[in-house]
Amino acid sequence: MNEEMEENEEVAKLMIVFRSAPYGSIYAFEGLENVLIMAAYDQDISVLFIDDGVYAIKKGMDTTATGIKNFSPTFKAMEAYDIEKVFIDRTSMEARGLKLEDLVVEPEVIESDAVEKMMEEQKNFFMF
Amino acid sequence: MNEEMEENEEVAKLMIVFRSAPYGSIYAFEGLENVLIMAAYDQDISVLFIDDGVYAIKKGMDTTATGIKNFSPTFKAMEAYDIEKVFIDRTSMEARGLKLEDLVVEPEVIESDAVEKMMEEQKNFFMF
Amino acid sequence: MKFGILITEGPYQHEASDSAYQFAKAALAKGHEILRVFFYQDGVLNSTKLMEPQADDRHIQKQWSALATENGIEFIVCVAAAKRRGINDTVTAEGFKIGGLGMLTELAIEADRVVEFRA
Amino acid sequence: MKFGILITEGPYQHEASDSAYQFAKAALAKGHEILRVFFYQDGVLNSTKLMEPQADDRHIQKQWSALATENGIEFIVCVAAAKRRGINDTVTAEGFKIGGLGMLTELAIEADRVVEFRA
Amino acid sequence: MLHLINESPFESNSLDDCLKYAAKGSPILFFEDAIYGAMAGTSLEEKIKMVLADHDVYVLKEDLAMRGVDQLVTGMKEVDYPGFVGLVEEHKTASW
Amino acid sequence: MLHLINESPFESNSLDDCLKYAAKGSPILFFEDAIYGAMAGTSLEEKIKMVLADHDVYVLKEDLAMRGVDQLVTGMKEVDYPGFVGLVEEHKTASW
Repeated sequence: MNEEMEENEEVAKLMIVFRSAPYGSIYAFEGLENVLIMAAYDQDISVLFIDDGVYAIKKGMDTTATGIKNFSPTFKAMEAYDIEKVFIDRTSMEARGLKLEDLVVEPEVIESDAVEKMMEEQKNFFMF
Repeated sequence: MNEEMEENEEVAKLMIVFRSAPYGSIYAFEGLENVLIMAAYDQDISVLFIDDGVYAIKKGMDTTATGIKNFSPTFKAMEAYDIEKVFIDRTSMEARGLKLEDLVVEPEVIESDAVEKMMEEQKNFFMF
Repeated sequence: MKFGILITEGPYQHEASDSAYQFAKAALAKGHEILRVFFYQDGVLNSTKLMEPQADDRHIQKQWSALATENGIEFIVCVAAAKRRGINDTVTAEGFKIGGLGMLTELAIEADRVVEFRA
Repeated sequence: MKFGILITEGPYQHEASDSAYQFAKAALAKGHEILRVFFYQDGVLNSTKLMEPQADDRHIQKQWSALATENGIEFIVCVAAAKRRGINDTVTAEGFKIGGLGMLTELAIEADRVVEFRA
Repeated sequence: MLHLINESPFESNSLDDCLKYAAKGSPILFFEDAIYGAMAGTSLEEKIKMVLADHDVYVLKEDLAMRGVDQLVTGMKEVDYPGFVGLVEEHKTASW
Repeated sequence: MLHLINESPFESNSLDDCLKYAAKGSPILFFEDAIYGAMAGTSLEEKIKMVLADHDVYVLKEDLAMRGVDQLVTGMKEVDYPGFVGLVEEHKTASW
């Protein structure tokens, strides 16, 4: 399917939406794995944090007491993978007591009424 | 452990609390399996429906279109298994638009402030 | 249209897999093409041939396997998610192939719609 | 005190199994007895020896197996829940035994406290 | 955009989350445990009527039948799985 | 009775459900994703303060550290896993 893709398609707009808190469920972690894989395909990738997904990029996580893998540093790798379109929903962030300086990455803040529009612009997107 | 039990223990008060809607997750179904197994142990069993668990005993379920097993008739077997202490939380039932005649069994209606007391009286209880 | 399906929950515990199966059947019946069903996170657990549900219940793995083989649909089980959960090619049933997560990206590039079934 | 533990969710997908493990270790360290850990619903998936997580992550099955064997704790995997999910004695790891759901009732009768870890 | 809601609105906030972002006129489909939100006579009925003022709200017949729900909030539209597929043909889809 | 809450109060109603039944004075433990309910400066802070007026509310240290949450609503009590075990020694336990 990969070869067919290269012949037939323009660069596709794809997005991963994080909406789950980390650790309580695996959605945020496997969403991040998905982002990093997607980055290898030279498409137009966006990443968006909404609802409890904003907690996935909070600074200061320390998982040593439980042995669970701390994946928050991996979000910083997005830049090295040339993923530059990183957004956060303002109302989700503010309701959850977070400011931009609390985050391990520097997303662009968007308003909630821009979220659906951003989803509509994609060829496809996934919510984790 | 069974033999030890018979020597050392009085009849134990045990309870299953249903608090999940049926089908969306398996909690209600596996809770019911647990009730029927418990009934074989000649203990003092109670069953309580609260929150979305009240939907587990709604009449009129028809699962033929999906092939998922319809387990609501099995609740009626509780009587045959001599499980007579069956309760439902009034506020949960009313908020969810149900009346006693909508249910496949005939639970006794209790008030919400009796729920914790009923839990405290048990040797152990499980929430499904 | 070209459809893709993503499933992130396992069989029986949640309705996600049942809903995805019914959706897939209805899409095929309407003449759509399903490019790929991608099993991710606990979704990988749908693929095990060791599954033995009660006789009066649906057999989720067999339903899926029949759908794949009768319609020639590609079912991909994410390798990393699978390994973490004890799924490998000694237990995957007919119609399921273990593959990389990149195949989900490829699906998102190729399909007109990818519908996600989750908890 | 005599403790029992009930786990109704699988490894990795939810934190329930991790929390139960940490709780069990702390209870043992305080001198409590754990009569039995009962794996029900998706909890049965904790028992598979086919589990191969990434090298830098915890290995949930091995953590549990070590806890069982080092402390002589009985781990019961519910047979009906297991069969439905593709778990049988060809895949269960050291320390896990497949058993009937009645063993959960027996645990509720015997234990001073049964703590449930769920989604 | 079609918004898919599959959790009970009595226990989960995913409908509220979705409504924060959904544009007026965007359709919403209730299926799985979300169909309890479509039921008439519950404490959520007034809230669902407000949702119906801004959105077409569909409910999946097969999941209604499975749960024995037959009385719906006025204005809810029933669809079966082929209808669900039809909605996805028309709209990109967000799974909350 | 000790009430265990493990879901985020932003996404789940399990805390509200529990509060309908919990007697005044019954302790509540927030762990796993519920620890976000213990965080200072969120939109839920006033609600949590009302809960604290009627209940001792504990929050699990290991889950706080894992999530990088350090500023807590005033009045929350931190416990580690041995403290969690201690609470279970004292109380029967309900897992919401």
